[in-house]
Amino acid sequence: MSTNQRTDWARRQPPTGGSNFELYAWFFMRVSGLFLVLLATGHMFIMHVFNDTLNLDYEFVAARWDTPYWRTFDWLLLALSLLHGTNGLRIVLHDNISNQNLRKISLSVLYFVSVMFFILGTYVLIAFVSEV
Amino acid sequence: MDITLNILRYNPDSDKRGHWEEYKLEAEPDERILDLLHKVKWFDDGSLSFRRSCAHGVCGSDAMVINGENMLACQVLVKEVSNPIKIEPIRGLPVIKDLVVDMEPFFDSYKKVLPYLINDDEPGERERLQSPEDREKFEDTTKCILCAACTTSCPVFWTADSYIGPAAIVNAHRFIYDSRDTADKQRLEILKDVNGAFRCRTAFNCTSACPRGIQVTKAIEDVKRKTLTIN
Amino acid sequence: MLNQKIVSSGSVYKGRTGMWLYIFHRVTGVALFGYLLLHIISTALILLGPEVYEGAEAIYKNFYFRLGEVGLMAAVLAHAINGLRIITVDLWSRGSEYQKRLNFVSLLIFISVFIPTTYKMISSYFELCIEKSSPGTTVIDCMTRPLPDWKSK
Amino acid sequence: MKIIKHSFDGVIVGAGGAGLRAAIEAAPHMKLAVITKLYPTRSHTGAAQGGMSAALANVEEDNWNWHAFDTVKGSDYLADQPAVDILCKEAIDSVIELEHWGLPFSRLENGKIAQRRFGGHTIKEGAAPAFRACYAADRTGHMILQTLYQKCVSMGVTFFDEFQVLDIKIDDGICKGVVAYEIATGDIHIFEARAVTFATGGFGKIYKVSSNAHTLTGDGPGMLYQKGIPLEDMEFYQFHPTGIYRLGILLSEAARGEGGILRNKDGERFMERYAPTIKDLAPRDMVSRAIATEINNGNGAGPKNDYVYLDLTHLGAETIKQKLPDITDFVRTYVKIEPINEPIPVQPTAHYAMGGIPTDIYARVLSDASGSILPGVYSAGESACVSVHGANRLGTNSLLDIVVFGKRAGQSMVDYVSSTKPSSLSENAAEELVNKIERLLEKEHNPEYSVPKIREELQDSMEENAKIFRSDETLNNQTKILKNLRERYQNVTISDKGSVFNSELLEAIELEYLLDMSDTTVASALARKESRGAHSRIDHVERDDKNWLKHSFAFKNGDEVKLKYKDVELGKYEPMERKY
Ligand SMILES: Cc1cc2nc3c(=O)[nH]c(=O)nc-3n(C[C@H](O)[C@H](O)[C@H](O)COP(=O)(O)OP(=O)(O)OC[C@H]3O[C@@H](n4cnc5c(N)ncnc54)[C@H](O)[C@@H]3O)c2cc1C
Ligand code: HEM
Ligand code: SF4
Ligand code: F3S
Ligand code: FES
Repeated sequence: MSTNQRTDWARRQPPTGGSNFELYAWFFMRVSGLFLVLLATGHMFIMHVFNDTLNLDYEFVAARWDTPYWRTFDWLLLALSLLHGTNGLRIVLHDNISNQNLRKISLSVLYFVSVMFFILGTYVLIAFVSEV
Repeated sequence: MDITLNILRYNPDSDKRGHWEEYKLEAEPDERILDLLHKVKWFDDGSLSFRRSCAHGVCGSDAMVINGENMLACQVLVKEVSNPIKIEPIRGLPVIKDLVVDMEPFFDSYKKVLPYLINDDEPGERERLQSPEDREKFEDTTKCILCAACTTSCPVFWTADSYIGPAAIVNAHRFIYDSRDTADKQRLEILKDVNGAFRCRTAFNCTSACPRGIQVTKAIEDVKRKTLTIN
Repeated sequence: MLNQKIVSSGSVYKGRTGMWLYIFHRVTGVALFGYLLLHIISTALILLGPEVYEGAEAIYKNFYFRLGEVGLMAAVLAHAINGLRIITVDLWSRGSEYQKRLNFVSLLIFISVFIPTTYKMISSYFELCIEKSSPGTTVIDCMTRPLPDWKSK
Repeated sequence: MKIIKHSFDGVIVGAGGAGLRAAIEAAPHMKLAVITKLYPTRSHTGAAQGGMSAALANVEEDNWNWHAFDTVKGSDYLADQPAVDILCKEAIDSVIELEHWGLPFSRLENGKIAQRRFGGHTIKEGAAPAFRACYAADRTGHMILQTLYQKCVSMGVTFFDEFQVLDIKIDDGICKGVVAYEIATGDIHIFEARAVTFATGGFGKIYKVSSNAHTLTGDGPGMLYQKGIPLEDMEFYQFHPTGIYRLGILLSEAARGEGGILRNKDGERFMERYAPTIKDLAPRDMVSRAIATEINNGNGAGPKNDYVYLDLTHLGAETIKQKLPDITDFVRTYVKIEPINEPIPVQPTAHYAMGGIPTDIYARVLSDASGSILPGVYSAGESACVSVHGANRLGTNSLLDIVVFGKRAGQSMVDYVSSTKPSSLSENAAEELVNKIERLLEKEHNPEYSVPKIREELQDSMEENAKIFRSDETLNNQTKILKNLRERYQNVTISDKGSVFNSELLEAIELEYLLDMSDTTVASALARKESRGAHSRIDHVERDDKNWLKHSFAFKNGDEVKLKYKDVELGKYEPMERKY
């Protein structure tokens, strides 16, 4: 054990590099959470309660995506829940992986996966043309 | 009253791992847990190590996990806990021996938040004035005795020991809300860090653990909101 | 934390409700994220045409999956309501003072939303099953067998 | 066991109020280390509750001369008046300075520091109780300790936390440094330093029922005593009237300052009989004696008739919550009664050492009764005896003492260091201590000679024979007991042979200091054939100014105590009868 002699923390200058990222991330989680109450639970109710997923088929989706309104709804849901979830997982990884390298790798994987899924989801929403 | 004490022992000189040790002893219902530890140390096993000083909950030496919760051993009476009594060192800080943990990381976090009054104005011959209402705003957080019960009860701190921890935020709050201090921006700047106040997930363990009854989570939330309004 | 691991006792910290809710929120959050990814993939199959899409969807059409959907609903509702509770504690200056009451209120809201939705989801399953299956199909059959594919009939 | 050497100009032993205040003064001017066996914020200064006095006159007219008068009268005229003048005069700036450093005092409506009444403090030389004690609820000491530590943090003072100093090196009457034991590793550290301040606090653990922390074992005075430095006025030990029954946990005088009343088993406000003018706010020695007398006369409450009541029930829930939150919490935690509705069982508890390491007004340690100075060694706080408290300290004057004389100790260190050259210590400076420790570690453990056994007997017997009332008989008895304990201590053994956090080892070493403190206390008390302040002899009940207006100096002489005396420095106030 090293001795407890320390003088290094003596300082009065303001700390440097104050980025607002964590603040905004924190705030974003709250705001996106509020939107997701509408979007995610809304989506769940529409699909599982007002309709029944047993009736869910190609036609149903096609009919739904006929209006840009629902495509926007679903895209917002996609974007917000991906962002919200990704940031959530970022925190989880930060908390649980103390090895710096491992943390960097897992965070990169997370961000990559999220971006890919965002692209995929967005592409589906734009590119879908009903065959029926 | 017959008491069974189970203590998680660890001696770096001889043990590879921590292990439970059982002690049976006689105690009065209104004795403190600290008295029991003393009985063990003084009349049974002198090698048991733990910190203590004041014996009445004001110095902050003897935070430990008693029956699964952080408490000060000198502040809990035998009759208030169920028997057998299980005692472990506080979590998230490296154990030195038995119930003694390395407090340096804890104090380092404390020192990070500039825990002292900063005001470069000339104060004059007499005291700075402060109304009782302004004084009341930080009353709660002046009570902190740096016992680490809060920080080591925090589930975020267990998994992420880089988290600055509730105690440091409490002490930042003490100055941020002091009308005489002028450095709230600087402290909020520090607490905005990845390991700062926004790491708190409102688990409230800290509030239940604080032996001084400080509303720790409330203080942390105050700090978060203040950061939000300042930026 | 090498030292911690050596000494760790394996016993559980007796946190109060707040700690369990934190763990619960994390678990549901991560689970939902995982589900979200699966869901995006299965939905993306729609670009490959009705057959592929519905073929994939058909996997879902059994009672176990319905239970899974109820679980999903529970996770979304619980995460959402608990999320609202957290937001209240964070953004309302007196939120933390009312922590215990907020926990209780959240639980009440969860129960009062979750029970009727579950009822609707389960009963709707059996109604559809019995309606679409051959006469004589019992509730037990609906629970053990996959649903008939009434679309392509 | 590694031996590590450090080189500093100055070292402060102890990080309570006195040590930290000295550090703040000295740190900017030298290479300074503060060595403390506890984390600084764990020091017992943090337990102080009621307040610190200064004639700020924020509530009503006040004057530091009145404060000095009260202090001298409270001391039963044994205090050195020039020192008292310094204490009371510098009090005002000291409080303001603490406020500027951030101490969160309670406030008056107009924003000034709030002040409350306290035992023995009066205006106009006894006319009425004075509002003089500046306070922060009932955790004034906590706030002082925190504020001073915060100031040290901001200055970047170098601390050695959880290092216990166990030896001081004096060569040819000149200080060379100290030797310390690192508690976490068992390593020995040699600290070269020309200037050393001892601020190690009190030694209440010589008694069984005490308001003092387990760690208050008189290390500083003990260490110096063993090197031949005398200890001053050891017979004067203060017993605080209101400790929680059996536990000794303190219920501050502030409780009475705010209007609390002492009652015997019949509910009688007995202080009216003992101090008709200021009643429950009489100085501590008088109130403690009054309680002991009530108990001896069978007026105590409880099955054993051995306690009285502190009654706060008429103060109202709001006052209690605002002004006495902590002590009422102690009552709830440890006695399980609600002080808003029920009176609290209390008994006198060992509290404060008026005596200690003799110093002059510059905190310089005296090496004999004629006033010679031991160069480079300083002391302040409860471990020192200036003497500003004389035979009985007034409440709130100790928190004042630690900052006023702590600061002076720091200044003296600066003066000394700037006028001398660095000293050096050789590697074998640690030899003495290493031998001591190795002896303890090597000797096979014998439970008959265990530390707790000897210590318990010591505390029980001191409680029995050398507490509030003393006589030739009890003190002679105690002398014999101490002799026996000392002999047994020669064979003391410990069971823990480890190097990491071996607190048993340290308790064994501390026990020797406790024995030193007890020896000197009893010897000085036996010799002083009068009653004065906290020292009351049932066989010599009168104060005797003709023969005893003098300080006792106890020297170590083999295993015996040798006594010498030094005259009290008088001033404006002539000794007169002490009536309230
Ligand atoms: C319960 C209680 C209430 C009180 N209330 C009041 C009050 O209201 N007003 C008032 O004026 N006074 C009060 N007093 C008295 C006053 O608080 C103390 O006398 C004063 O705080 C002593 O301060 P100090 O700095 O001398 O010692 P302490 O604060 O006791 O500090 C001693 C320091 O020395 C260190 N130390 C000891 N031995 C060693 C060693 N061998 N090596 C290294 N370090 C060592 C310790 O770690 C500690 O840091 C009260 C006392 C008690 C017990
Ligand atoms: C339905 C409405 C939702 C609300 C109101 C909501 C709210 C919140 C809030 C407030 C947090 C922050 C928790 C904290 O800081 O303690 C959070 C975290 C999280 N959320 Fe959501 N959320 C919702 C939906 C979702 C969805 C759909 C997902 C999945 C993609 C998700 C995944 C997560 C994750 C992974 C976390 C991180 C958990 C943690 O840090 O412990 N949430 N949510
Ligand atoms: S906030 Fe409470 S629990 Fe945390 S360190 Fe301070 S006193 Fe201890
Ligand atoms: S326990 Fe931890 S998560 Fe926040 S509320 Fe307390 S700091
Ligand atoms: S011993 Fe001081 S807080 Fe427990």
